[in-house]
Amino acid sequence: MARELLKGNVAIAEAAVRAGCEAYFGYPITPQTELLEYMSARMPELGRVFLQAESEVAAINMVYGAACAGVQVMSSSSSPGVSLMQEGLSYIAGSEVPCVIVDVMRGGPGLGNILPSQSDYFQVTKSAGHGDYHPIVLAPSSVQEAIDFTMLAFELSRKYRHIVVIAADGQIGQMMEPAELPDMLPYPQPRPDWAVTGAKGRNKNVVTSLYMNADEEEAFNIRLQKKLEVIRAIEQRSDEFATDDAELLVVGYGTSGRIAMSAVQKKKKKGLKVGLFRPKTIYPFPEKRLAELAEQVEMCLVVEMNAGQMVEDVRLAVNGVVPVEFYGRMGGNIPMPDELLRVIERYYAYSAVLA
Amino acid sequence: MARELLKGNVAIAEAAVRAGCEAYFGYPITPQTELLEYMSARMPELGRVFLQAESEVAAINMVYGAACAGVQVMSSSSSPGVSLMQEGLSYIAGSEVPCVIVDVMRGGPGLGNILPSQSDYFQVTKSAGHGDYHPIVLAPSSVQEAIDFTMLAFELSRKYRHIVVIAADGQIGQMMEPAELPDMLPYPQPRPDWAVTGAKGRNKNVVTSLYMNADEEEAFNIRLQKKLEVIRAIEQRSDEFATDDAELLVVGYGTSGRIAMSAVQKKKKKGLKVGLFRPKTIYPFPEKRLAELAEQVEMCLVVEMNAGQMVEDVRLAVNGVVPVEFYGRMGGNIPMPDELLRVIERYYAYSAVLA
Amino acid sequence: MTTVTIPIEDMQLIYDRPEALACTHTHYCPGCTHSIAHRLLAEAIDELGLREQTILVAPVGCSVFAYNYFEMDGVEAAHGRAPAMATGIKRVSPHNTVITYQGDGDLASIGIAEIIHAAARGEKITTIFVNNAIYGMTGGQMAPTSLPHQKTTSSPLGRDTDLTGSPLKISELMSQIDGAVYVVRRSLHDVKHIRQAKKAILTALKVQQAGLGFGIVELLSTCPTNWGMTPVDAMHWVETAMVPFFPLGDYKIADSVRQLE
Amino acid sequence: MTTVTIPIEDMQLIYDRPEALACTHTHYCPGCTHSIAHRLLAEAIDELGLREQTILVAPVGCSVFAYNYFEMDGVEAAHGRAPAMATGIKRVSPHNTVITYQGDGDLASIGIAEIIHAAARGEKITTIFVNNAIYGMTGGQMAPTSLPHQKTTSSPLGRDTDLTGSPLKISELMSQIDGAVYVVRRSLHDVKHIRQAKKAILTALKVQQAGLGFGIVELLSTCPTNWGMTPVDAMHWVETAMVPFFPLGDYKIADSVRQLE
Amino acid sequence: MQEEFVFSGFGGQGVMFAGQLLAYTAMDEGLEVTWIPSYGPEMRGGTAHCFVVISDKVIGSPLVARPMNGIIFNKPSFDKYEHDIAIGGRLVVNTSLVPQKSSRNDIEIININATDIAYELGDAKLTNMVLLGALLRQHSVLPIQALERALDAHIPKHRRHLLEKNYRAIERGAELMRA
Amino acid sequence: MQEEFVFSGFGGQGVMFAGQLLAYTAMDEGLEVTWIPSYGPEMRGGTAHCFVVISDKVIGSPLVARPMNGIIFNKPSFDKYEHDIAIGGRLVVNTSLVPQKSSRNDIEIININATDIAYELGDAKLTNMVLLGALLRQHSVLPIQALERALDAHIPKHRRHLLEKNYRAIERGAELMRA
Amino acid sequence: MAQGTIIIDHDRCKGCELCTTVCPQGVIEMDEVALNAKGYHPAILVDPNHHCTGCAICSVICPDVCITVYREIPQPRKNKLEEVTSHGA
Amino acid sequence: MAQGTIIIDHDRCKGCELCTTVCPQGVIEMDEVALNAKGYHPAILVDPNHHCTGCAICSVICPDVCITVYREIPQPRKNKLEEVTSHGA
Ligand SMILES: Cc1ncc(C[n+]2csc(CCOP(=O)(O)OP(=O)(O)O)c2C)c(N)n1
Ligand SMILES: Cc1ncc(C[n+]2csc(CCOP(=O)(O)OP(=O)(O)O)c2C)c(N)n1
Ligand code: SF4
Ligand code: SF4
Ligand code: SF4
Ligand code: SF4
Ligand code: SF4
Ligand code: SF4
Ligand SMILES: [Mg+2]
Ligand SMILES: [Mg+2]
Repeated sequence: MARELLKGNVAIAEAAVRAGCEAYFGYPITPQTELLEYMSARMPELGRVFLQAESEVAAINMVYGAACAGVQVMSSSSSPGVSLMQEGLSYIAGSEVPCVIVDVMRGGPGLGNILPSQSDYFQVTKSAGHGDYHPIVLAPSSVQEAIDFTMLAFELSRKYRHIVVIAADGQIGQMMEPAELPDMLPYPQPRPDWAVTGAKGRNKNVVTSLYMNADEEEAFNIRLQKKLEVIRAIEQRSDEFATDDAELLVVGYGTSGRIAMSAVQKKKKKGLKVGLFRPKTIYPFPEKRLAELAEQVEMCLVVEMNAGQMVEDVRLAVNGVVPVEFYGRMGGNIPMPDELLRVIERYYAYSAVLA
Repeated sequence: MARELLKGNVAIAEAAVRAGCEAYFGYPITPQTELLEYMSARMPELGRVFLQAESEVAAINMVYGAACAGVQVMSSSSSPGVSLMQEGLSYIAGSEVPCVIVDVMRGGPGLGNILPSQSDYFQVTKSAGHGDYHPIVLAPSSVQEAIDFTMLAFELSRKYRHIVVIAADGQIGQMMEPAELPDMLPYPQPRPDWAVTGAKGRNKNVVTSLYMNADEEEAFNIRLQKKLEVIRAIEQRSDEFATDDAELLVVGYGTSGRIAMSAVQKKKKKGLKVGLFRPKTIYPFPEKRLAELAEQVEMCLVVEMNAGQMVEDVRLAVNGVVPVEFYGRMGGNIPMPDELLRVIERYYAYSAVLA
Repeated sequence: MTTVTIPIEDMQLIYDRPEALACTHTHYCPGCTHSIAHRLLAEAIDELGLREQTILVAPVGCSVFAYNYFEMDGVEAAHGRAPAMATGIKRVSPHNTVITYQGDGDLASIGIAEIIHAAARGEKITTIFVNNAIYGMTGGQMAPTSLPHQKTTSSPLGRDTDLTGSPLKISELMSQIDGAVYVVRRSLHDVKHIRQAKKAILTALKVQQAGLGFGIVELLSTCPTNWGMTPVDAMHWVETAMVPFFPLGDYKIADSVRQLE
Repeated sequence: MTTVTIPIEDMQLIYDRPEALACTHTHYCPGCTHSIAHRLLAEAIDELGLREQTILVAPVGCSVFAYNYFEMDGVEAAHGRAPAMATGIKRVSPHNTVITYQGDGDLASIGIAEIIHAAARGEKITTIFVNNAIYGMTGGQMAPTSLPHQKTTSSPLGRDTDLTGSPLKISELMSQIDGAVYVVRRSLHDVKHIRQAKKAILTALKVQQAGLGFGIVELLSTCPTNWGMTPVDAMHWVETAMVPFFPLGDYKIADSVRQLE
Repeated sequence: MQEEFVFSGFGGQGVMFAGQLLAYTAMDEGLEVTWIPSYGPEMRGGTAHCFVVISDKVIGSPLVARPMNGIIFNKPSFDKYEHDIAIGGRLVVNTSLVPQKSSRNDIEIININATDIAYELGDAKLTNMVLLGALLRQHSVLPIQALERALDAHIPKHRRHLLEKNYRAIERGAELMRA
Repeated sequence: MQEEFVFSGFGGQGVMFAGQLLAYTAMDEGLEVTWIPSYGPEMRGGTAHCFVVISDKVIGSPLVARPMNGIIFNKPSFDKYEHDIAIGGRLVVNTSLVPQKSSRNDIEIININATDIAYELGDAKLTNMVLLGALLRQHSVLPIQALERALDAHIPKHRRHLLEKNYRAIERGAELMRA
Repeated sequence: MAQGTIIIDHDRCKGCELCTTVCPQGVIEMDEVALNAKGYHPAILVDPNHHCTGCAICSVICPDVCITVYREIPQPRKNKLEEVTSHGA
Repeated sequence: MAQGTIIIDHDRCKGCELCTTVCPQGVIEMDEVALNAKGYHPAILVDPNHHCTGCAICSVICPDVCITVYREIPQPRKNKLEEVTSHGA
């Protein structure tokens, strides 16, 4: 396959199509809109379902319905829209039906602005609505990863009957980069046997998140937690660079991880012992590998486009073994490589004192 | 004032009235409904505003409007309804207007059931919608505390122009206990000068969460974070029992904290060195005091009515100094004191090994 | 139970529970017409032979367990969102019959956006709308359909129309929407009206089978428990208080539907 | 700029910007009739002397910055929720004049529940509804009010009414709601219609002043940018394509309002 | 001192009020008390339960897995709670609506045909008072006079005219125990 | 090697497409490249900017605080970006719409009355191609032939008939530099 | 009049009394004494003189689908019966 | 006809051309050459023969409120003027 110059939003959309997405429901919101627009042309062309919902609340409940019917389904939005999806997401999790949600995060809180941000980290990794669960959350840092993670998202959502969120940010959504798209997967997949398709020749299927009885609800929750344990055990993914001799370990994901990478590369060239740890799954957070690395380094420096959210997961993983420092930009501002160079230098000096 | 036998939901409602709540907007949902019903009779009686909204989405946006107009305003709901409020809450935080929200948490995820739970801990303490902020969150463990925290909630919300959430659970909402109500505070309070009241004889006031420019949005966010820093510095509240010589420190809040307390008391009597730490504010989490205690004890045991949410804040506060273990019940099940006694014994044995 | 001259074996079975209705006992209160609406729906589904292709979308409300009471596939929607969920199902499974069953709090209050837009899109689904002028499940709060001066647990002095407006009339509203092709209001307060309701449900399902557009059958219904009445008085209240306010009738029968009938 | 025989100082000022309109430049595209709607609203507010008591609720849509363009107190609502926010304000400040200004995506799509319920409650607020048959701000996606076959960035082959239904007609819908006492549709496509629109806005504000109930003025409007037309062609398109579909007129004028006029 | 009570019966039998009245009595006597309904899946018309805990210290949990006392209004409640009562505890059984006898011999069983007596007194709704009378007669955790004072103080206004009848029901319950 | 470019002008001047064309050219030449719009507060009709980064290695940040190259279509863009260009970088200025001269002497200034030339060529929309021609003539980061190949490969179908005109505009821009 | 009868599922009956108000023959009454397992006084057929016509009206109104209706098999007039059935079912 | 004139705020004008299509006297044109700071060709009054009547129609349609309208102070016929004003404003 040849490399094409693709916009992140479009790349995710086309990757979803190739992964076998049968239905898309969404509502326009910047900086995600091209994804919906692309789907509005592409899905009908292939005889698949595209529908612009009246709101994000409706969109997520349409997704819920289609997921109950057993198809691969997707929606996309940006921060305020994702807030509106919280109840629906919780129902989907509570019913254990699979779906893929793309959050192209923007500046907040409130209406905020349409610029890149990572301030939905808590919202998507910690709960996504009420109740005890976590979606699987993938954080791409390039258009190519956006494509790869979209393919992976559908696979994981099917495998675990679980929500997979692709947490991108405005920059990933809006930028164009050369990338390669995979081949179209076999389509359509057969409907799973738990799906509601009409009780023809079998007992009826019911998909619900309602367990009036505490013991039943608890049993369900225990099952859900066990599933999350499995996910934590085998789905942690991360990337790293120059971690072997690193004294200062920079930790970043998505756009901030990518920019941190280029700053770290530059510093590394200059002989500084800095390394980069880039979570690709932010739930499950790649705590195992980070805990190992924490034993080797003197300090962690977390870089985010928010006020400090993943830093909590880093601290939990590091568990006090080394200090964890934070550098963040907010409001749509993206840390520039030069700026990060200075920040890294500063903390490197620090970590040297600790070494 | 004499002690009255009061239901938690009703006690919160009457306390809000006495704190000077001028307007209530809400939508029925079990196990919170008595609060709304009480307000539907009480507020009009006093010439104040009660309105049943068409949904929780509408309710929170009515709250938002009334808050912009500068009055003390409140809503209440339970988990799924609070999920629907996430976008509105984020707007309120992004506009820095004060309000009080009561979440009488129930079993989830999804529709779940109407039994007590603490599974909104993440949802209310970590973000409450997109964007970088945390509401102030108070977790009462008795009807009396529900009253006291309601009074405090209005005070803090005014002081910081911030959202204050009272995170109760179905048990606090539904139980009756003797409690004392405070006197009625002076009413109404004058409208603050930032409020929209008509631009008569002054420049116009605008309340918005929109900052299209990244630098302005970042400046706003920095201000917001500074405010949260102040809140973290001076508003951490907790209660403790027998912590002076404790080897095993049990940590619980709200109903689980209360039940833990009675288990700890029993064990203490039997000579076990167990203590209890009960956060009253769950945001800001009382990390300072807990960090101190962590230096004294051998182990922490966190008890929650969820799959383990506050335990992350405990781990962050303890920062690896001692092991942090977790015991949780889910789905509307409440840990029984006897059950906790056994759990405490087990972990006590453990912690003795560590000592 | 009774002595008959003709032994039962020699008699003809005139009425027995419909196949589409599950044998479980329901949690509905005595005399609650939710149960009647369930039965009518089951009968209509049986008569059209749709049981094995139907997917029922249950609402949040007293009928939250509806999926337990039918021998059909079912899902549980979030409060008010049944039409959106049904849309998701119908779009990916156009050959299934998709039905939402919703109360007045669910449909007329929190879910008004979803029902209007499902109708506006001409979504090929059927909605059974059980209007009992109150929030049954949560203990009797005011609904948008509560009558003026009706006492509820959230309008303890009676609904004050100055503060909360007049009841929302859903059939009237839906009839304004192009995509809604079958909009009728019926009542469950007596045998005659129950039979009419049944016929309307049959038609509504046929409309879906023919793919003509969105259909909704509003059923005036009782909530003896929260109205604080006996079931018999509740039936009477529907007739004397609700029907005058919510006139029964055909609010919209598109030409395509007429041809069907 | 021009040579006049009579010096300007000796002339009478016939038209100048209204006081309620802020002097800032707007971000609206050339020829966008949002700007006209703003001006009319400002003029009406000036004429009724309401500037110092009005609170404007701006929507999410191209008019998101509306509060910057008026010399009045203002707030920024979440997308579609302006009527709920306005309700919150009006209930605690009944003596203020509260106005929501909303686009068709905002009001007819995501916010349909809030506008219907504000109307149903007879909320004493005024809504200026700018219907340009498209989502302007997000770059031209289909709105519930987009015309059949209209090409938008989310209906690239033209709106397919089989899949997405026919346009939602808001004035028609609102007229069915008891609490809405003044429901009219006007257009901004030429001078005559602009003047009629202005009159309607004046009446709507008077309705609020008199506390009669909910009032809404729908304004057919242009989005030259996303329609891909010149402003002049866009005006023409309103006249020739939109007006036939969204007939102008008075959809509801309650008796109380007639007495007012 | 801590005593736990579970009240259980059909909705409409006055189960909740019986529990609340006991709670009021305890409060008025200066004790700590909690009352909590068990608002389970059942709708109206189903079964109603509530728990009351009385103590002279701060109460840890208003819910108890194994309460000391059960006040059982009907058969389903009997089935549900018979085996939950703590060893050494007691079960007050409304034999009017509970056909079977308890098989437990590690608790005290107090049988009383409360609904029949209530009918005799002219109102089936008095069942709850008969049961309370019987309970407090057999188990003097609170004086019956205190119960009656609490009734006087906390009976809803629109029920005030039934006060005398209620007293009589309480006394009948107590008397039958004496007998 | 890494080169950054900011393109800035009014909406409708072809600013975005100019950047994309450069990006396509780089990709087709086997380089790494990123293109990102600066989708700021401005609505349509306001100002349009985009950033292009070309590199022979993986690109860290598609946004750059101080780009090496600025392609400036109008006055507001000149005001906005004149001082952002990195020392030693260059500024291509459309003098048709930028009255003033740059005061910077630490960068190369390439003045060209691109809109006038575009008008001469019969279409003001060719401004972007004139500017690109001038840029690549002065700064041979990519061959002009590659740009023309990319144009051929990636011009939207409905614009294909304008291909020749576009070539001419690119060449005119380049020629004027030669002169 | 044809002769019919009904069987009421006593355990399912919730004692709502609706059937008693609609039976044209007045042959359904509430059992004032017995309580079923749900705690309700169930409806009972009290039809010593075989007045029940099997008209099925009671089953149309019974919310809890407790009533099964039977009717004698008509010898000659089959049509009329079918008409009734199709209304009543 | 009264004599009038208008002042167009060129910096505010977005060149939408709407005013040019409505002026009954045809005295507004677009400046084909000049661009204002916003990048638009603004409208200009081209009225050498003083045809502008100050009817204010242009100001009714101008979205950007760029047009201020003046009219000679009428000596005798004040009423008529007021009528026009109240329409036009
Ligand atoms: C988001 C959300 N809000 C509120 C509730 C609580 N709730 C459950 S049912 C119900 C109202 C039901 O009333 P209606 O739809 O009229 O049904 P009925 O019970 O009368 O049949 C409400 C408000 C909920 N479950 N979810
Ligand atoms: C919850 C949410 N969803 C989506 C958006 C994105 N959004 C902003 S404006 C808009 C549509 C505006 O269209 P309309 O209301 O018709 O106003 P116009 O721009 O046409 O005047 C949308 C979808 C948002 N800001 N918030
Ligand atoms: S509460 Fe009302 S609606 Fe619900 S089951 Fe009982 S009677 Fe029916
Ligand atoms: S995009 Fe459309 S609606 Fe928005 S300002 Fe431009 S022309 Fe007006
Ligand atoms: S079948 Fe007819 S006659 Fe027989 S009991 Fe029922 S209603 Fe009465
Ligand atoms: S109608 Fe049915 S439930 Fe009601 S009393 Fe008769 S048999 Fe029982
Ligand atoms: S005032 Fe009237 S005549 Fe004068 S320029 Fe304007 S429209 Fe033309
Ligand atoms: S109508 Fe106004 S903005 Fe448009 S061209 Fe004329 S003066 Fe300029
Ligand atoms: Mg209802
Ligand atoms: Mg629009």
